[in-house]
Amino acid sequence: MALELVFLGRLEDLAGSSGRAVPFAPSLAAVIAALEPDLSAAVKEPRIRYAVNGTLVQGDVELREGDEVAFLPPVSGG
Amino acid sequence: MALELVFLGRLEDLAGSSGRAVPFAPSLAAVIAALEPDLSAAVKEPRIRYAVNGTLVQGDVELREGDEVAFLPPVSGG
Amino acid sequence: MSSTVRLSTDPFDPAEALRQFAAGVPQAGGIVSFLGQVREGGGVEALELRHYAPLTLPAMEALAARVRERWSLDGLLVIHRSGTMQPGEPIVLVAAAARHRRDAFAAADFAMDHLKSESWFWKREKVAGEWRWIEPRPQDIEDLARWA
Amino acid sequence: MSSTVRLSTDPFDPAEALRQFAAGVPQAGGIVSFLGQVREGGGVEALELRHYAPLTLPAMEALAARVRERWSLDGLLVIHRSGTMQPGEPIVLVAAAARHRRDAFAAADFAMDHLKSESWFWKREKVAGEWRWIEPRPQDIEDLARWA
Repeated sequence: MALELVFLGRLEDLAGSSGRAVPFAPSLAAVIAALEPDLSAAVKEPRIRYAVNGTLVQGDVELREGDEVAFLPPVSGG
Repeated sequence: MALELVFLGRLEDLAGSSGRAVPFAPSLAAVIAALEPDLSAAVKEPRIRYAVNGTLVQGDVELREGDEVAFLPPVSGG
Repeated sequence: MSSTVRLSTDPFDPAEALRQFAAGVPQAGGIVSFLGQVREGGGVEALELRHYAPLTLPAMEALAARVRERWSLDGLLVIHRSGTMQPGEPIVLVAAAARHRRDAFAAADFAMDHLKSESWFWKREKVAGEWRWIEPRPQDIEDLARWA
Repeated sequence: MSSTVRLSTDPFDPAEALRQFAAGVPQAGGIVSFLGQVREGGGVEALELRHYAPLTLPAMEALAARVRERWSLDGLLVIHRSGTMQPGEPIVLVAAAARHRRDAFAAADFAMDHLKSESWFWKREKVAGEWRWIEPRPQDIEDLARWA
């Protein structure tokens, strides 16, 4: 295992599970590019936010072995 | 007993009790005039309201045998 | 629409009252409550509320009717103590249940402002062993003006 | 100042939580609470809230800190469920205790508006046996704009 991906909300349905391990990729953009096309397109929508190891990030960022990358659609409240 | 008077709030302290029976008087003004001077002055203050048999009244009103007259200072909430 | 208005001369349990109220409005998404209790500290040893039976409960019921008319509610609960209370004891509980959160907040807020300033209660406090009657607070009148 | 923020993956008892909260703020004159529960009716068979552990509780704690800073409170309680809930089950309980009634109302109202629109929860509902994810409501965004 090299990177751990986490899918929240409706992205979970699209990904088929709430999380998966993927081979290492050096950046967030590279991780997204390696996803299946429909999921890749969905996580690139402007309202999707990203977190690396539990911290929100803006734009592309570099990744390290073992990082957890979360894909966060708009929240829908309690 | 001819009339029943009820004193609320600080008027109770001034009257010495929360209620008293008094001889019949034909009007609210006559009842007030028959009270001891300091109590009479206190119930004539503009913020004091009156109720006869549980119904608020404005100004002077005629009374009947057995009526209950309540003297209501401004309320101070819960 | 569940509506309860109670003038209680005995202590009541606000948590239990809220539990029962919530159980009775399963269709409501939100319940806003206000609990007023006798403050500890500040030297107040006891608080007494007097009411005038022919006016107090009927006016509380009239207020509840106004609240139910003004907002779309699934339920309204008003319980007010009369009598002598110790610090920490509940004085008043208002709860409004509604489909929409804003309605529940506004209804409870309005009910409290009007209960505080317009209800037929007279309050006295015992401080250093002496009872003294409390006059109306200007703040209560200001609170009321918000709804005009 | 008593402050509790809890993310609960199990059902909780709001009446008992309020009782404990009230007992811990005897110096407060008033406690405003909001209880959100899963509505009965409307065809929703179950509701699920998912959270993302690294973000959800820290953000709830940050919100509680903002509320405590903005209003003068004696206590603040925030409990939010995560997981699957049945109709009638509590989702969220917010309670604010203050010396002044207005502070308690405003703090609870603000906390709810921000919990609803900004918290890291994703919601889905089960209707006619099918789960569907819920999108953010425009109303929640409007509610938030009141505090700008």
